[in-house]
Amino acid sequence: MNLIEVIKENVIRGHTDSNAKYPPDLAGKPGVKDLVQNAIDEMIPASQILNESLIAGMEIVGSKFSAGEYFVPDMLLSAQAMKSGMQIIEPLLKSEDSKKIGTVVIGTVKGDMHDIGKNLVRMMLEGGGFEVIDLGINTPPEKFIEAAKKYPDAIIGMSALLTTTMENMRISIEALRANGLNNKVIIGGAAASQKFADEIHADGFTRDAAQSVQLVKRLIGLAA
Amino acid sequence: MNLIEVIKENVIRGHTDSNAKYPPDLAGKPGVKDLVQNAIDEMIPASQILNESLIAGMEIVGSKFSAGEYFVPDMLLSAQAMKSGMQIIEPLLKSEDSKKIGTVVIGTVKGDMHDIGKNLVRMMLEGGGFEVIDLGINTPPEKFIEAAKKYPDAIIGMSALLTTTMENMRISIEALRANGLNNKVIIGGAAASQKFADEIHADGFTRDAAQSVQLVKRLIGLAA
Amino acid sequence: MISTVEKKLIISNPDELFFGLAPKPVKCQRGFEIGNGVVYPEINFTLPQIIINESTWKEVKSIYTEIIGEVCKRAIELKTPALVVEFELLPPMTMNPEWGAEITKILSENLDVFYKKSGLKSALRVTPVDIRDTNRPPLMRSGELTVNMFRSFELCAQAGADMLSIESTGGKEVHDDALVNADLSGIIFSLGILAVKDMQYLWERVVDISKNHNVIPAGDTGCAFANTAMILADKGMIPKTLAAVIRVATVVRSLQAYLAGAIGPSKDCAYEGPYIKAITGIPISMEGKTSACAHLSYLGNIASAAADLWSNESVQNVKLLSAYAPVVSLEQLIYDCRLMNLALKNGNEFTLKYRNLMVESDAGLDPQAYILKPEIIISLSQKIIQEDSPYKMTLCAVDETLKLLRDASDKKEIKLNEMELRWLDILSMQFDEIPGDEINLIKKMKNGIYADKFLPAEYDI
Amino acid sequence: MISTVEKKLIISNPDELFFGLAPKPVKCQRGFEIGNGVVYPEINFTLPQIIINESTWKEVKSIYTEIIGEVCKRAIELKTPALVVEFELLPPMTMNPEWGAEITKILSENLDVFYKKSGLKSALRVTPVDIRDTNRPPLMRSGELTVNMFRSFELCAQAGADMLSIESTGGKEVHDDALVNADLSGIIFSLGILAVKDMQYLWERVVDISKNHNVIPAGDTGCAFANTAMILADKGMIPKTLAAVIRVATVVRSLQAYLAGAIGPSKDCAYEGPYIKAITGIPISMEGKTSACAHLSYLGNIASAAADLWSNESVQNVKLLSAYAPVVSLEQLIYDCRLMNLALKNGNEFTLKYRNLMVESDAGLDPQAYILKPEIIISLSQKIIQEDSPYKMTLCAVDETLKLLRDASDKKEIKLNEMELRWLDILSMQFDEIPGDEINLIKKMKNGIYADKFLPAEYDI
Ligand code: B12
Ligand code: B12
Repeated sequence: MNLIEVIKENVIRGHTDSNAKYPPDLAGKPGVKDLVQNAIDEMIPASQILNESLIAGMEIVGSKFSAGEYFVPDMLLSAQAMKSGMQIIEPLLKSEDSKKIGTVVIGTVKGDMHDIGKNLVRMMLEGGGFEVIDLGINTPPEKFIEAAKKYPDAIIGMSALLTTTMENMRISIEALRANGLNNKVIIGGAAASQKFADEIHADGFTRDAAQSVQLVKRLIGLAA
Repeated sequence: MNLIEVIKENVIRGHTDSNAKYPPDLAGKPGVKDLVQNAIDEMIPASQILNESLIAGMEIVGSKFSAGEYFVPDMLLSAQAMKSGMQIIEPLLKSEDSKKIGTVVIGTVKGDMHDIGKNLVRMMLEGGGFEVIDLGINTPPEKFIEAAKKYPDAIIGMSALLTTTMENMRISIEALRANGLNNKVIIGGAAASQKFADEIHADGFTRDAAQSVQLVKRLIGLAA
Repeated sequence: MISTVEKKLIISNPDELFFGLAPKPVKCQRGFEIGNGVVYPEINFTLPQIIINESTWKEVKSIYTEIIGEVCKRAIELKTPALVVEFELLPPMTMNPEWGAEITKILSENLDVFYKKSGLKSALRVTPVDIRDTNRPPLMRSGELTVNMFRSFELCAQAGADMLSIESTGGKEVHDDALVNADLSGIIFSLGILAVKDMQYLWERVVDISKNHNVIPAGDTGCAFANTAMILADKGMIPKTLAAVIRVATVVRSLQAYLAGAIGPSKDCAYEGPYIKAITGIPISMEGKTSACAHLSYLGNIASAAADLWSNESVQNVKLLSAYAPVVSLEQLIYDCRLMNLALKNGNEFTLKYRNLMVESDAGLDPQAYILKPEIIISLSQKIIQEDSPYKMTLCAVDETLKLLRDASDKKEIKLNEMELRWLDILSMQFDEIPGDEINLIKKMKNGIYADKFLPAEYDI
Repeated sequence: MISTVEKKLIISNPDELFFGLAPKPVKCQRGFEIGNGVVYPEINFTLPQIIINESTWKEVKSIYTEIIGEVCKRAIELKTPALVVEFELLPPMTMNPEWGAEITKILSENLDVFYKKSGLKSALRVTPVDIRDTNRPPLMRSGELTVNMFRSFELCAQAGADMLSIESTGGKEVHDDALVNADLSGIIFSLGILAVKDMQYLWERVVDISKNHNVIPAGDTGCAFANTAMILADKGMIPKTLAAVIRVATVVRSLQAYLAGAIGPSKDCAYEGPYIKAITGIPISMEGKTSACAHLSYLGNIASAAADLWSNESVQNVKLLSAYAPVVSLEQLIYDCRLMNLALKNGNEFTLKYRNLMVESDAGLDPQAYILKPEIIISLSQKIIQEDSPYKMTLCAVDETLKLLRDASDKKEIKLNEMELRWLDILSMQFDEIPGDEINLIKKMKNGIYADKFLPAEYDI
């Protein structure tokens, strides 16, 4: 296995560096951080490391998760490992290479404090190469408006889990439109459904975090 | 007990005439038909018989049914007994006295064959003094339109029991309005609800037949 | 060819009438047998508020596709030993038989995929609507509606149905009125003559279609009669004793399907099922507390006492807090079945005790529950099958049930209020005047108050 | 005043841990006692899709009025021996305590009417929301939210609540992150230290309020921790073994309510309830298959094995084919209860066998079900209460559960897949590094990755 492959493997296994104890069988062995440094030392181009090791690794992690072969904590270990590599190559990458493929603003709507689902969506989108601005929980329409003004190209994601807060998605969308803001809006959360999305004129809905990446890519024209 | 009271009692007990076997304890005894004839012979005014015996009796029957003290077949027996009395006094009543207090057109909507509920509503309304035009089951919008044209003051009642036919109530109401017909519309049936009624701009809804009389009276301004 | 009924019950010991075991199990294509020691869930579902026409057809299909996918997923997660799915067509899907077949195909193909991919054993029951009842008086043997109803059976069988059922309505045009008038002569005419004749006509044909397409002719239900009565009785509109009498009377008309060659499992809403099981030995489907989504009931537990399939009757595809309603129902059914199946594994003695809990739970609280007690099922069935003609059997069913209920009330095994008792008297009086001979009742009815409700020629009378 | 736990279980024989009977029954105002030989339904309901504000408030009230009327009507029709109603406030109803009190009054008055008119025995549990969690890091002992939460208890108690409960969230601000990272040190810090301290603080006050208003301080639930874990595990997001470990760990924090003077019945969603029942003898509320409307579950039957109240957790007031969903749930609960209550009448031996069906139904299929086996509940509880501090008890709970699950997997009593086993290893490794001493973990956490998530002063640490 060449170094590129080894790094990718370590991303998949979620092994950050030689100090990391997980996964147990790799404890003590060099991890992503160490190996990326080696690769740089061996003059492998940073962009190649990024695409063929880090992103390629995370893609496999994502599909393992979707296939039920990984838990979220597995995915988080990999994301951490990836990040440790990113920190090394980032300064070396030309700015256009490192540019995110798009921006997503995400928040749980007013009155609603559930955020586990929303956080998973954020994580998945970040893993998929998006920059994600997280407005947190209990987000009033004004905050969505503010963010939409600041990121005019961003997709806006809203989450709601209560039957009594899902109307706040409608209200927030109406508020955006009333302010002349045309950002695409996607919604989710246990209370939402495609039917409800249609009803409140949201531009997209998905049942789970895994599908949200595809959805956002489709909305910005990156996927069919 | 005077004759007026005895007739009323016989309406309540559902005893038509001396040939009727029900209720068993009254078999062989004179019934409403016989007693009304006696009353006429005794020169009691027809309108008094109508109001104080027949209608008053049926009112009690209705409230017994609402209170769970009567079954539908009990009520039907009473209705029959009342009718037998009506047949005698009708020719004697001045036409304005016998005039119905209002007209209701009722039908189960297109695609739906459930009619037990609708029939009960009809029965209750008739008992309440309304003329009821029954369009039957599987009633297309055109039939409602036709009837609405014929009876411009009639309240129109629609019944639907299937989730897949309740939309036909909306469609029928829209068709009425599109034809410039402003008859008030009330709806019912297991699939309907007040919320749905509001949504499709129906003028009224009730959960059961007993309440439908009150509803219709309210809509024509006879009750609060 | 309609055979006549044996004079001996297949199950004649009340202690042998319990859930999960039927003397004549039914073998299904995708790897399992119904009535052979395990109770399986039978899941039903229907559309949410939507109109069915060309413009919504795509959405209708996608709803069914979604439901079947979710249902199978959860069935696998909960490791159900097998799953029966019922697809009850809605009227437009029978009037346009191609539509019903299209949905059948979607469901069947999905069941295939999950069987192959995940080993989920399953069977699909398809139930066209008896659309003959659309016009009154109905044409039962002619006309476009009849043609389309039979075509619907054909096309659904071709499209992947494993079992065919129907909630047939022959005689209902008289029964509806007779019911709200509590008129026993009309009820007996409807059930003992019209319904019987129509069942014989209809089921000979459904059995033929089933044979031609190698599917299971599963069975019918007295739903249009006895369940209508049950709902009305539960709402306090007619006497519960009357509803109980009608239930036992439907045994005879429903039995005709099995005499014509149907082999079960019977339809879930046929609460006369346990009688049929005792008489014929076929496995039955039942619904009770877990079908509260479809109708409230006083038979919640007793209904499961002899069930081989356990059903939720029907639920719209609406979203609850956890999941879509069909998934919720399925989960509940599976947990109910687990208890029954573990009881079966604990041996007969325990199973009986457990069954008796179900029986005791409800039997004393409602006459309709009372007539589902195993001893009563056996004793009434025994009497009914001694009679020679379906008409006589129906008379016997009514007579014996009336006596039984009076007896039970006297013995304080059930509590009947004054209204019920009054009607029990009236019904008995009515019964005494009903001709013992079929011909005479027919003659009377052809000229009586129901004369304009039904067409004698359509019943060949 | 928080008392310390006895070193002896109140129920120490697994065969004495079953449904309907608790050593310390709870007496209710409207004529019945919970835990005294009968299992009662606890019905829950919530609003359909609607926003709560001044303009919708009238409609909100009419929805609750309608629900309680329909529910009581059906409860009477089905002759339930008694009914417990839970009203879980929604956040705006706690933030505006008057609103929550207004609904409480509606419900309580209706229950009164039906008690007087029809003899329906009943009790009303009212559960304000732990709104302190609205801002992060949360203020647990100060600020407007805390004030309003306590006022909500006060006003609801005045308005007619019979019991007070809460799903309290102290420590959740750390737990949420620790959970998705499967980080046992964060989990133990959250449950064994933060949650415990907050429970002590909170429940001393709730007990005081209860005493002042003569209502029952009923209990709390580890919902915010263990049910969140359960849902995530059921969705395949975190290991089921982790969820099982967390469940047992919550026993210690939930126990604090009873040490502070709560007397039960515990909250339905507290699946740690059977542990609490064994340790304290108080009656418990549980939810299982009949709460599938609120969340799917792998604990459908086993959850009922020790239940004194049997709940549907929650359902929106949407219309199903039969009736509104709360009525449907109630009917199902009542039928479930009837079976349990008849089993109890059949004597201990049969009751045990029946309870064992419930246990066997699920215990082998999921680690979260496995830890609800009566023998395991008793043996783990026994070990936990030997420890001296809540922190040590929590460590013990985690340690013993990890060992137990490995053992169960080795003995093939549960089947853990490779992913689960891998995480079982990782969790054990993590556990070995957690300080045995509370002070050391606190020190570590004040400077660790969760340092910006919580405010030490709010927990007095
Ligand atoms: C965990 C939980 C909590 C935790 C929240 C922890 C947290 N930090 O989020 C706690 C215990 C604090 C809590 C509190 C409450 N809860 Co809560 N809670 C739940 C529970 C059990 C699970 C939710 C969850 O995390 N699911 C797992 C995640 C991964 O799934 P998800 O959120 O659906 O997200 C996925 C998708 O929906 C999608 N997605 C989500 N968001 C978005 C956004 C976009 C843009 C996209 C594309 C996709 C997407 O992707 C995600 C990943 O696949 C649910 C039950 C349930 N069945 O959902 C109840 C539930 C939602 N809660 C409920 C209630 C009532 C409450 C409380 C009011 C309880 C109380 N009386 O105290 C409070 C309200 C607090 C508030 N104001 O919001 C009810 C709601 C009833 C109703 N009327 O609607 C539920 C349904 C429980 C029930 N069955 O009764 N709750
Ligand atoms: C009896 C019945 C039948 C009988 C109908 C007999 C008849 N002549 O009406 C038969 C057996 C023929 C039948 C057939 C079918 N049925 Co059907 N039927 C029922 C049942 C069991 C009871 C209905 C009833 O009579 N209730 C008693 C009456 C008194 O109540 P009601 O109708 O609600 O009426 C009261 C009020 O609503 C109100 N009201 C009614 N109308 C109106 C109108 C106005 C203006 C007002 C103010 C008030 C009002 O007052 C009435 C008296 O208080 C229901 C179950 C249920 N839970 O409702 C299923 C039910 C409606 N049927 C159902 C189905 C699926 C069917 C079939 C498609 C079955 C099949 N596959 O063959 C066919 C469809 C036929 C058709 N095209 O319509 C489903 C509907 C599911 C869905 N998707 O919506 C139900 C819900 C059963 C179930 N749980 O699955 N059915």
